[in-house]
Amino acid sequence: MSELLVRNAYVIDPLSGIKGDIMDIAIRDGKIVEEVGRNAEVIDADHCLTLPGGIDSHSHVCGTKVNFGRYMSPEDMRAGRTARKGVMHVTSGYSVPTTFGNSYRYSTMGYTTVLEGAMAPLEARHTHEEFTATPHQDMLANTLFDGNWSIMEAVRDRDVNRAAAVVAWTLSAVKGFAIKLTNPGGTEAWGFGEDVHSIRDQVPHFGVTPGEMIETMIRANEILNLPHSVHLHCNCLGVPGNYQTTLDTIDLVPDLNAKRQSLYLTHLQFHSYGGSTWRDISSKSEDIARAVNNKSQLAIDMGQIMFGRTTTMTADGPMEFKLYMLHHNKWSNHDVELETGSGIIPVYYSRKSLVNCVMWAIGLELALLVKDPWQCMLSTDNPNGAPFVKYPEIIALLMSRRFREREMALLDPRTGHYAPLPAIDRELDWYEIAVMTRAAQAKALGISGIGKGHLAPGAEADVAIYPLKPGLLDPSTDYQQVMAGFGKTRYTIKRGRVVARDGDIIVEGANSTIWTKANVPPEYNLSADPEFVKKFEQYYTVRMSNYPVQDLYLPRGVRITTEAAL
Amino acid sequence: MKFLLNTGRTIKQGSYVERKNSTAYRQEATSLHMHPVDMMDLEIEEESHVRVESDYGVVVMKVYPALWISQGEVFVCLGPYANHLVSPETHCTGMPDFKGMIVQITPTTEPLVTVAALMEQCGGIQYED
Amino acid sequence: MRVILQTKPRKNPHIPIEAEAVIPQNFLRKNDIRVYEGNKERKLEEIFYITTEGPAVSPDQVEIVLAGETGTLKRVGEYMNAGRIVVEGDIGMHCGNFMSAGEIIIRGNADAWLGREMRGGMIRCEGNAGHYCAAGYRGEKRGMRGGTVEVMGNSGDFTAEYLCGGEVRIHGDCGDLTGVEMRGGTLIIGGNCHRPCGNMTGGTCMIFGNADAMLPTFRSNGIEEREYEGQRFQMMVFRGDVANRGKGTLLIRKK
Amino acid sequence: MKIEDVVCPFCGCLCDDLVVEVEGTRVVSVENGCTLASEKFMGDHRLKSPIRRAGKRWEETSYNEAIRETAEILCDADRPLLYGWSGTHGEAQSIGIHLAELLGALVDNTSTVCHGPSIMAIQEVGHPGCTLGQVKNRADVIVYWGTNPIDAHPRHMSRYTTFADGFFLKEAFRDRKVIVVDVRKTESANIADEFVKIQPGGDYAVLSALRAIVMGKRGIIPLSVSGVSREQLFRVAALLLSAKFGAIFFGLGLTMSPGKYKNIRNAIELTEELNRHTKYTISPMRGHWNVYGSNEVFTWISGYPYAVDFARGIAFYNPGETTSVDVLRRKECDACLVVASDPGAHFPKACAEHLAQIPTIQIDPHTNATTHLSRIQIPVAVTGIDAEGTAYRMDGVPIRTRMLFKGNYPSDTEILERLYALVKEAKGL
Repeated sequence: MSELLVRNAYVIDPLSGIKGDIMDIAIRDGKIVEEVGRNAEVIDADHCLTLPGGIDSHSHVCGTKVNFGRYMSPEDMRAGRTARKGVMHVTSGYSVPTTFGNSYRYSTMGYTTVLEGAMAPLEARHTHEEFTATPHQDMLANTLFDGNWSIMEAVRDRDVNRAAAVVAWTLSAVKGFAIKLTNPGGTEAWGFGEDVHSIRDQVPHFGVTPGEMIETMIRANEILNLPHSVHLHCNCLGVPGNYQTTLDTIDLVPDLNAKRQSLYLTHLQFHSYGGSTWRDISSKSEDIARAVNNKSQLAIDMGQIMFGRTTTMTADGPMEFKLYMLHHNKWSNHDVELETGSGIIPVYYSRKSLVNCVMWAIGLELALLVKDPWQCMLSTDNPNGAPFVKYPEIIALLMSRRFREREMALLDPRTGHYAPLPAIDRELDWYEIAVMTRAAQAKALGISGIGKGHLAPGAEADVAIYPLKPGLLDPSTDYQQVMAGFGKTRYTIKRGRVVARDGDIIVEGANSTIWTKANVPPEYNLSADPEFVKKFEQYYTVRMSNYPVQDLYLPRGVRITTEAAL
Repeated sequence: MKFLLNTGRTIKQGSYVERKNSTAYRQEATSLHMHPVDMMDLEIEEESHVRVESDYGVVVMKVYPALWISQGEVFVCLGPYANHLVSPETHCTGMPDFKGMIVQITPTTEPLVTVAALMEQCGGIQYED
Repeated sequence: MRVILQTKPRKNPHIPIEAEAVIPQNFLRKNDIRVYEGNKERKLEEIFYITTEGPAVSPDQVEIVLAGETGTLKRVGEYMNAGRIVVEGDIGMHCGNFMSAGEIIIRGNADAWLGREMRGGMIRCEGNAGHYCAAGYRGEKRGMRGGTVEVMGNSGDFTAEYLCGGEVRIHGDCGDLTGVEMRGGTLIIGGNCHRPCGNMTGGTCMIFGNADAMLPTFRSNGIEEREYEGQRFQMMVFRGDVANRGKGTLLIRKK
Repeated sequence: MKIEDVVCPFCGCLCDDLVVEVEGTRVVSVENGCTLASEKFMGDHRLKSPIRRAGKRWEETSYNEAIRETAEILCDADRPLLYGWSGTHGEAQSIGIHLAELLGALVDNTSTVCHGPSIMAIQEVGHPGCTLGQVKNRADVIVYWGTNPIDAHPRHMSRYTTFADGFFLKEAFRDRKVIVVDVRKTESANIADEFVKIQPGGDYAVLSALRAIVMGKRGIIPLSVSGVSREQLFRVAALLLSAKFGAIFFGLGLTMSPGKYKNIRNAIELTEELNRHTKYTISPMRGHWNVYGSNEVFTWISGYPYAVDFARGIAFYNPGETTSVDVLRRKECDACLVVASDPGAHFPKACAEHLAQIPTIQIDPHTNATTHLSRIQIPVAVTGIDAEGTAYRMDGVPIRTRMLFKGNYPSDTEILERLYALVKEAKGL
């Protein structure tokens, strides 16, 4: 039995309704408990800001395309290199660091749970191998269904139950967590070099539209009672004028779940553009935020961009090719048979580029204009908008109008003409930041029930103690301190053990991988469905028996089991 | 006569690759394929032994006629014999010039050597199991 | 100030010494300079006999002289920003990486990546240079951006790969794929080279010897006159590389 | 006992539909596999026990003793090289890289003499690729450039390309056009719709010419480029552009020829150009069954796919400087651990000579050319036969190889874990 007592902590725990009380946190064997014995190890938090461990609900850190981002970028690896030291393995890389680099940097920032935003089922084993090499965070994998042939056939046949069965079989086979749709239909069209341009376009050869796919999947998701909702990367990412597609998508969303949103819209910054070309691109954050404010069954994340060098990577293959034709630097693409695709290019977001300045403003505007912080999560779509190490700077920008003004002064002076940011006074407070970086994620992902994102007794003892004393700081003016404080915890506690202290990694770590299994009635078990089996053997290039990810790839797997309403 | 030596994989070389010390592997890895017209110029028959020499080494190989190769070029499968002739220069790319070496070929009566003997020439000690 | 570094005999002279610390700005005040021999960290005095003559108040008054078995010293002059380095013999790889000012004189030959990603200053190599002379790094789109590299002898393959700015002068011959991926700057070759300027998108390359195996994707663009070492020559002008929307200029001496 | 859906551990095709019959600790038959697969599964030429060199003679030794001596040699070295890795499973590769971190060693895999140049090209311009099923289901134009799949990847054409029926191509062989480009008329060239014979070393120029033609700059093309007539170049470009989905596969004909990675870069840029007109992908024909896995594992741990130097504690990568052939040629390294590969056979003579000079230790199931150059050899189980683990197919699809029977040999993972533990102890960690 190991016991730990964190004393004199300034705790904000939104899911427990704690908004800044000085209190003690008792930990026994990796869980929060009511109290511990007198022999417990003691950490004096000294009135510092203490939050549940951070949760990133949309990040790209593990798997085929992330690793290809590393593989193709030795120049990126020259940054962020650290030597082996104590329990720390070597790290390399800035925008696409090595798995250990990602893990240690997240730990230093107080993050203890990370969701990988896009896992191709056929290559799931790879994602799980990298999860194992990301020792400090509990990991979850969004599983891609955007170009899944069986799904599109079910949608075409208006058979939502069949779609649910495909999802259940796939998540269980690949140990995935939730449904991810990336440019639904578009990745299949990209198989022949095409794309879809609205939610009403026909997907070539399959006779379905993205809108029909999204609607069906939202319903299938609820039939399966999955913890998270459908996680959607809308069509038309990065296209001027795409806000209309986003609004059309929002119109589709029914209200099907009382506990959480019915649809999660990811990196919405990239989907909130007005105008018709790169020359007249403008912010439509007000329209988008209004739609979100009017629909409580939505949750979004920002997809903030930050200036500097990064690498973009997404399952949205056609979008990356368009981006490549603008940048003409280097381009990788990886289509995955019967399922999805992906693309990677390096980018540099420049303060000299008006387009980039407007993009930067839109992300912040979304966070400031969406009224309820539970609906808007902080993210950069790491590393697409920026590497996650920029989160502290984003927090500081959201908490300080002055910091925003100072930054705006460095941008293309026309930015204010195309984006409403200068007119927004709102400054977020500590509580709102706590919601947007952990509590809202836990709620949206549906993992608060397994002890994530809060500090109530029974919860996982994932705790971040930042060198920030809310009583003594005014974030509006002391934004530099806010930034530094969120960049490096005094203590990051993972499952009851201190894993990082003042930026040093002191424990090797062993994470868990959280996945979902929806139990379906036998008639919906696709392993025994002759039609499904036949098509699998005909069109895939691996045998069906070699497809599922074996349990041994999840040495600390945590299964969430649900019962499908089929 | 000077030739341009090309190397590559062959199915036989692949088949015996886990048995490098076998006769079958040696047979394949010392087979040098040459255009019949070049063989006539050298006045050699099928299965004649030739001495193949580059700036980096010398090996004995056995000649086989091949119509799929151009005159002035010869082909040997990838392996220790061909590599005995290869320059370790990589042009700072890490990759030696495995394809496109200039070699001098002359008829000989010298015997083929075993892989073990070839490695002993490199300073090793033969292991026999 | 003049610092003379004479190599000491080593147990295994084939193991390279990583000596990026050997730059003028480090000798002003630092007395604990470390280098690496394989995976072992060494004090400078373990590798060299060190003689220091005279004072200096700024790095531009520092001259480092390297003597002895210097051909395995790597990364000498990396990030150098002032002063002077004179190598009495050969120098190892990556001499003058990222250097931004000052000068390096090499009396012997230089190994590969001489002046890699150089930003400014001057390197003069009196012998031959290896491959990737004045070139870039793996995956990085820009190679040398400024300064001058002059090689009195020959240089190897991929000379001035990804050249973006500055001037590279090779008085002897260059190897294969000289000036490949050139984007800017000037490359002047006194002797011959092979397959020059593949995929170039900018900059100017002048060849006063022969260009063997010219690529098929350069467009002939008349004749111009250019001067090299006091003589004027008729040059055939080419624009390319057309395979890559090339706006580069390649001039080859007319025979 | 017959085992179905067995994964073949020979080439990068990683066929997973073999049926293998096992009796005790022996494979007695292989169905569905190519010749290479049968030879691999049926092969029975294992080294029986660890061996070590004593002066000019060889003697048997124990696993404990062999591993202990190996750890000592590696700890004593100032510039150790850990080479190979492509013939083993990912879990072992992973320990290997951590071992290199701990030792401050150079660690390199067989890409260095295979598709290393392809990786270097990808690092310059990226890689428009796909999984093999995309090709099978969609491709109507297939190009094999500098590769001879019939010999090197015998089932590539029947499983994934030319002869494989797919969703959009019900009669594959009739509906697909095949272009083969090579310096010699290989078996694969014999079944091509268009065979392009290039003069050795001429690939770069031909690729440049094709790029220019695809961009509409036909006028610049001379009558002949590296032995290929202008008419044929025009015909090939038209054929390439006629595709709805084109797939280019390339091999050592590009990576090993003059220009090395610049050839591949040119091929990738041709592919990118073709994508402005229709859909194209390009893929290297990876040789060893798990060489791509070694690149993947190396990358997620160190950031680089091969040729990683940990001498300074941090990871450093620079092919030409940190690649095995160069390091051996310059006689830099003073000890070498070879795992699951045979540099004695596949490196130039000068490299073999240096391996013989320094203490070289080999971990491999079979005696091979490197055996004679080594001081110690430790036999292990063959992954895919009597050991299991993760492998990555040439297109990046990870598949778990199977253990068909429990044999008498430890796996690479077991040996490396013991070695790692000893080195860790010696370093006081």
